[in-house]
Amino acid sequence: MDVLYFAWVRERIGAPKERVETNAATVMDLVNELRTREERYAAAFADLSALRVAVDQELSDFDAPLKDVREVAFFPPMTGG
Amino acid sequence: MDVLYFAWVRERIGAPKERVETNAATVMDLVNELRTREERYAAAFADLSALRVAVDQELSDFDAPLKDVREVAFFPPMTGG
Amino acid sequence: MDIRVQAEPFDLGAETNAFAARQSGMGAVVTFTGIVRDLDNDVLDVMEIEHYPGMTEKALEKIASQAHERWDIGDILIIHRHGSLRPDDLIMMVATSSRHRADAFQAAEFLMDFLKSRAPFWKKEKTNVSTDWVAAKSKDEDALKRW
Amino acid sequence: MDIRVQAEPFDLGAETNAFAARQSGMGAVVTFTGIVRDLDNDVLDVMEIEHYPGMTEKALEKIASQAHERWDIGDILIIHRHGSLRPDDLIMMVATSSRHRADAFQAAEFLMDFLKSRAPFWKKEKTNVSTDWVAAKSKDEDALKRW
Repeated sequence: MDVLYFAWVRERIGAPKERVETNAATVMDLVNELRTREERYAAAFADLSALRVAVDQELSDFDAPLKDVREVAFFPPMTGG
Repeated sequence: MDVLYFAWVRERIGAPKERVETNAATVMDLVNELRTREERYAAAFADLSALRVAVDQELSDFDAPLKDVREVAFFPPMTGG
Repeated sequence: MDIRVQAEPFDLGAETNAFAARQSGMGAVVTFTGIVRDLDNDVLDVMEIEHYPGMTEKALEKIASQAHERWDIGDILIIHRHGSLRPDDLIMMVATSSRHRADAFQAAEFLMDFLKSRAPFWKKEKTNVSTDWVAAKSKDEDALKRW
Repeated sequence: MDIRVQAEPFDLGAETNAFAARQSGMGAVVTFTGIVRDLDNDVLDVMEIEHYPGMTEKALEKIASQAHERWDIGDILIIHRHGSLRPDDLIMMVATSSRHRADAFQAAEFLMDFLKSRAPFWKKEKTNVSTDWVAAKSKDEDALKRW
């Protein structure tokens, strides 16, 4: 699965995109898996209320299932316009 | 006093503007005075709910006083924009 | 505040660009443009717009001043044509600017609602079958109540 | 529906004229333009706009489709820039058309409210003293509740 990061999440993780091999059932499971990897992930995912998630390019929730998903993205609340 | 007419009021009266010598105390008095003059005035002023009035270029009411007024205008509800 | 009542056409794009360019510190620009549109059934030949020279400018200035008092806006532009217009001709435009978008939107809607029913313009439509003064709509009068 | 996400500047006036000219039977055109504005205290050097290629277009199309379902509108244009912008640069524009003005106004405000908080754009401001990501405002999130 491709995992993408935008804005300050990208800066904390230090990469815009990476390939992650995982059996995580939900976005939350994936977040918890990443958190245990390295300090930078723990830092980026410290406060989930400050994060939004998109699953296959659709805004989604942290309890969304990841079955057959190709792309998950994490980012702060959007500030367009 | 100058009396001005716009839109279909102008068409019914048959003139855009005329000089009226009057002692009418209010717009309503002026209207009643004009009504007695000729049939075209009576026709134009038949239904006052379909008319609006401006006194010295400010939207006003039919009971507005005419003391020191230089210009009164009669017209239908406006349709700008 | 820039208010123009004119017979001549205006260039919506050029006016919008010039308006946006002369704003300072404003993050939002809203424009509204009214266009002569064909009628539902008959074929519109000409729309004649009559106005009350002198009062028109005063009425528009008053409406614009009220908008300035009610919202935190930077600037207002109003252009309204009179005379003979044809389908697809631009009748008028308003532009507003503000720091935050809600003010520019609200002020533009307010300007349009009051301009529609309180500025001395009257439209007459000449079609293939008849010539009639456009009647004021009760919903335009009702629109004023929200402000 | 015309949706463009681009690094290049756009000509607000030319786009507005072209949009108005290609409407048929629409009496009302509303545009909104967002402009990079200077900050209240510090001096803004650059505004960087990041976005999520692929998702951005989908999100904007979804918002525009919802506007089409909710209001009687003719057409929608959305242009949004990404990359490095400077004060007074135009960030984005939306344009809407409708037969009656209320629909174009409502749809434009709806598009802006959702674009602001639901399309994947992020702004970073580089000033004379610091570089910070722009925080989302709670009032922008609150603005969605009215729709």
